[in-house]
Amino acid sequence: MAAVMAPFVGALAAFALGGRNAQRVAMLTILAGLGIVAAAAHSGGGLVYLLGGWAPPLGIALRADGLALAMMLAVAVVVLGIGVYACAGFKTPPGEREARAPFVFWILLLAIWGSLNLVFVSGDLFTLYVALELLTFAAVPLVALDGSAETLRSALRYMLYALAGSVFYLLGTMLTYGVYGTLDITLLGARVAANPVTVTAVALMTVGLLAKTALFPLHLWLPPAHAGAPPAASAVLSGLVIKGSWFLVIRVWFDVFPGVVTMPSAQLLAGLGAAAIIVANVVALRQERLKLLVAYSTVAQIGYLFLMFPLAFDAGAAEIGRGGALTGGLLQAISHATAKAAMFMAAGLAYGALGHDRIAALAGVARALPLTVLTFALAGVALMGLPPSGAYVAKKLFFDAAGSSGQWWWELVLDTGGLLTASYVVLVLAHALVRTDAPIAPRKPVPRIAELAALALAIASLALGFVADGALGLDALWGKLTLSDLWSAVLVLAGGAAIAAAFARDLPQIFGGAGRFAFGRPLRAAAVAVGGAFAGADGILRRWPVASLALLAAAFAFGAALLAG
Amino acid sequence: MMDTATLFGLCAAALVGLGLYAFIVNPQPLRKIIAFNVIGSGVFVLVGAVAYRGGAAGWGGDPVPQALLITGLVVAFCASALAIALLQRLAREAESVTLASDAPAAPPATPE
Amino acid sequence: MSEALNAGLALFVLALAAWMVVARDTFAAVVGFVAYGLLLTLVWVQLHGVDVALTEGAIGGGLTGAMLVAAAARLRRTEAAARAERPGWPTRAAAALLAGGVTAALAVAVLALPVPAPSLAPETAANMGATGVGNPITGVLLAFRAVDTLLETTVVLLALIGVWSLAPDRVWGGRPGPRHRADPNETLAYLARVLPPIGLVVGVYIFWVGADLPGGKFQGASIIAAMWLLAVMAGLSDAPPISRGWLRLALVGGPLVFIAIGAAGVATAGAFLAYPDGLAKLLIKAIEWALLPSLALTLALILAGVPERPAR
Amino acid sequence: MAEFLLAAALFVLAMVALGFVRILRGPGDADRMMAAQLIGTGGIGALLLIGAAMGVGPVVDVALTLALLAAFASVAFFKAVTDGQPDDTGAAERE
Repeated sequence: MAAVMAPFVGALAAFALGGRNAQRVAMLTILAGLGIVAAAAHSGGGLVYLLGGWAPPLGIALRADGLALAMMLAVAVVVLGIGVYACAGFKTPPGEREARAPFVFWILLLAIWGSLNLVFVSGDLFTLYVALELLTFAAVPLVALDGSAETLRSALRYMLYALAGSVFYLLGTMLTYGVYGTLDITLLGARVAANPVTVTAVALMTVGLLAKTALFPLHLWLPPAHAGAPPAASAVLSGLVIKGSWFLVIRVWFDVFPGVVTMPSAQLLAGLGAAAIIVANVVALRQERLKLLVAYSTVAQIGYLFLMFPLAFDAGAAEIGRGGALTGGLLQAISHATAKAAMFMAAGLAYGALGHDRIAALAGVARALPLTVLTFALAGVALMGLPPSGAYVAKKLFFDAAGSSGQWWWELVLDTGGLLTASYVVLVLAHALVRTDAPIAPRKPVPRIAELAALALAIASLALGFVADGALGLDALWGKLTLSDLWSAVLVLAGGAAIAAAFARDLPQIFGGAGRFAFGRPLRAAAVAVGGAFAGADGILRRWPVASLALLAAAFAFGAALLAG
Repeated sequence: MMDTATLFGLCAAALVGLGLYAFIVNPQPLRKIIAFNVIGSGVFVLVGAVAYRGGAAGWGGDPVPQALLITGLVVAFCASALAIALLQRLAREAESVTLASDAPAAPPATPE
Repeated sequence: MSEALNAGLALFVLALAAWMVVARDTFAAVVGFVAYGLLLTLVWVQLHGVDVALTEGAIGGGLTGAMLVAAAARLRRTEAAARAERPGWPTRAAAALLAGGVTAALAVAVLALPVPAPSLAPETAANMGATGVGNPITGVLLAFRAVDTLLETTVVLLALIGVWSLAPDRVWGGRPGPRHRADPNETLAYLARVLPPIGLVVGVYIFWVGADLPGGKFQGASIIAAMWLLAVMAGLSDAPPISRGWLRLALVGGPLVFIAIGAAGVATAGAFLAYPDGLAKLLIKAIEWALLPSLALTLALILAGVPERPAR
Repeated sequence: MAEFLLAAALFVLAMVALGFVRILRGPGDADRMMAAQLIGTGGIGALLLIGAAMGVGPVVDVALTLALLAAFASVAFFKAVTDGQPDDTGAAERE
């Protein structure tokens, strides 16, 4: 309970004290909150807390299971990293009592953190609805923090689409109450049965949450919103906020309606994830701006987070169950939270130093900002799922689950995704590593502490693999990495480079331009055509009417898939 | 004749549909905000019908969903307020306020 | 007779909703919304939710309606550009088809709801004694599901911060909304002198009876907020600069008292948000009293809008 | 008695529905706002009748709230139409 309330109390205190104190209060709260969460995680999971002493169904219970604790701990670490990073960027300027952006940022950072903790532990579907709304209301102003017309527009798009998502979720929740007379997750888990009303409720809740998570093709709001926000805010939005609604999908599928969700519906969910991985990765590769590239990479990574659903199906019981796949999904989420936050921070630092973030004009950055480029590279390695990152262990768990259930096609998707991720990371690094004749002078000094905070998060994402390996007793990393693992890592990088050479808009000199190899020319032309087609499809899907029609269509698709099981 | 809960339940279903239609096709964001409120009211009337069905213990309705409704109404008000404030600010900064598709977040990169 | 009334009401509500969808002019749709909120209030009374009717009248229809009216008048000039972007018939047909499908699915769900309906009313009734209050809604909101209410006050405050965050940097800390000029001979100024005292009494009354009869802090607070804004709009009063220390304290005071009483419950009653035996009604009242001014101020400032003028 | 009161409420509502036609037709904003106010007044009347028919006292409080906020909405309308011109205040805000 303290872990949930501490950020809110901090936010209220920061609001009351204002000015410079908001930042101080926020940093103190972050440190205290991290301590509380660490203590809770140390004491172990399985805690149940009855708020007000009232037991469900009348009262509300908080349940800190292993999933919740892992997520809370990860979020606390990322919040600390972002907090340290933001100390330089969101500082009240000397001579002013209070400035808008820092004041708003620190309060909202705490509010987002508190809401996420609540999403992780709450055991009541309606409380979860309120927590989700809190999350949205705190996230939207962060998108528009710089106040330009374009960011305001993306904030409004985000807000309205997210509101549609929450209405769907609420509708499903209330139908559930109408059938079962309770909103408590554990009680519902024991009572639910597949019938038309329940199926409607599950379809509505799922799709509503997917809209808030921005799973392809419901991602219209994410790229401009995440790319337009200030870097620290982007890190919060991409690394943390979308994990709230994603986690709720897990709660709904695994804990509330395990007996209702069906294999076809899980395949559908993962199918959307696969589409996200393929399309968004290619579109990311074609971006001209680094921050948009990273934002599209988020759209693709959200896809990974949904691959676990069919893999988690217990073939014998024909029911979704907790197991290796779920653990893998969780690891994937935590790995992405840390790596993506680090990547956005690195992109932000490069932007701050250069005054632009055009990928084609990144030459010389590696010499000017070596730590930042290193951060980007390490975060990229973590996103690709190369050892020893957390995502690598997650991938291993996915492969095990896919192998045992015979769903080989998801292995294929995972490998393709790794290659595509490698391609844009290689592309950016290739541009950044190009030597320039004159060293570039940063437009404004890059704060060392911010560089270190970003680097720390990137390293955390890599080190997560060791932590998970030890905690899960997998014993897949220490001394077990063979030459073939190294070989496959090299293959991934080389493959990525080849893909980058085929698809990218602007090729750095390292590739020697597209026209060097005569035999490559038709290949390159075909790749450019495919890339253009994907980008065009993405543009159409992100139009408002199309995206909202897709929302309804997805609801029907899930309804049908749930009935088909 | 239909009983009260079913009547208003069906009315709620129709309201959700009407609101969704407007939410999709109307380009003016303020109309989308109104549409959101219509969808929301549909959901709330549905909850009201559920509460009405659950009337027992001397009360005309189940107090738990009715209490949730009050919370829901306040949250919906806050959502509308934030969205309207965003929209008005956008109207000051830009000529067009529609959301049909987004322009790039920054001017496109200059050609080399 | 009641059936006929319900049927008439439902038809009327649907007709107004349809009007809001098809109306060409946004302002016309907004006016439709004001009337729509009023009809919904009647629906709530027919559904035996007088508490909900009060909330709908005060917040749903009243404050939201006023906000929409003001916004529609200001956004007039964007109308033509927006109308030009109306999607073509294939999109509209697809939207109609899918939205109709959702309605059909929900209608099936409504007809398939189980009989007898599950209800928490008996459990609520059995436990009301422990709360000391007579209105079951208040019991649910401040005892059984108190955390929802606590979060709700945070939601309102976050919405305010969100609105404030849209201020131009230059006027940060300034006063929200335009300054309204007072004209002592205007009807408006007269109205703004006569109505707020009455409104204040009604607001406090609605809040006061909330413990035992329909009513409560949110409904009372929105009436008070509306009355204060009336005085602001008539130029009799001005919104305070948002950087004032007392203002910030007043805004967070209610939620902080709520959290403090909740935290005290850990020591005295063994759980967060629990009340010791016999003190429940007193503590619930204390929380409500602390929340009323904070909520009234927050709602009023949300309505007052984005800071636009330097504090001077 | 209750039947009679409900019939009266239905009658008032039907009359108010005629005012609804006025909203549909316009032509001016003020006409529309007046029609909304008419629905407001009629709706409050219907509400009180229903409250009396069902013997629910607190309905009077609802009517009171509605009356107060209807006044508020019409003032908001008046101010928005008279001095809500965005370009007066907006011009000063542009950076």
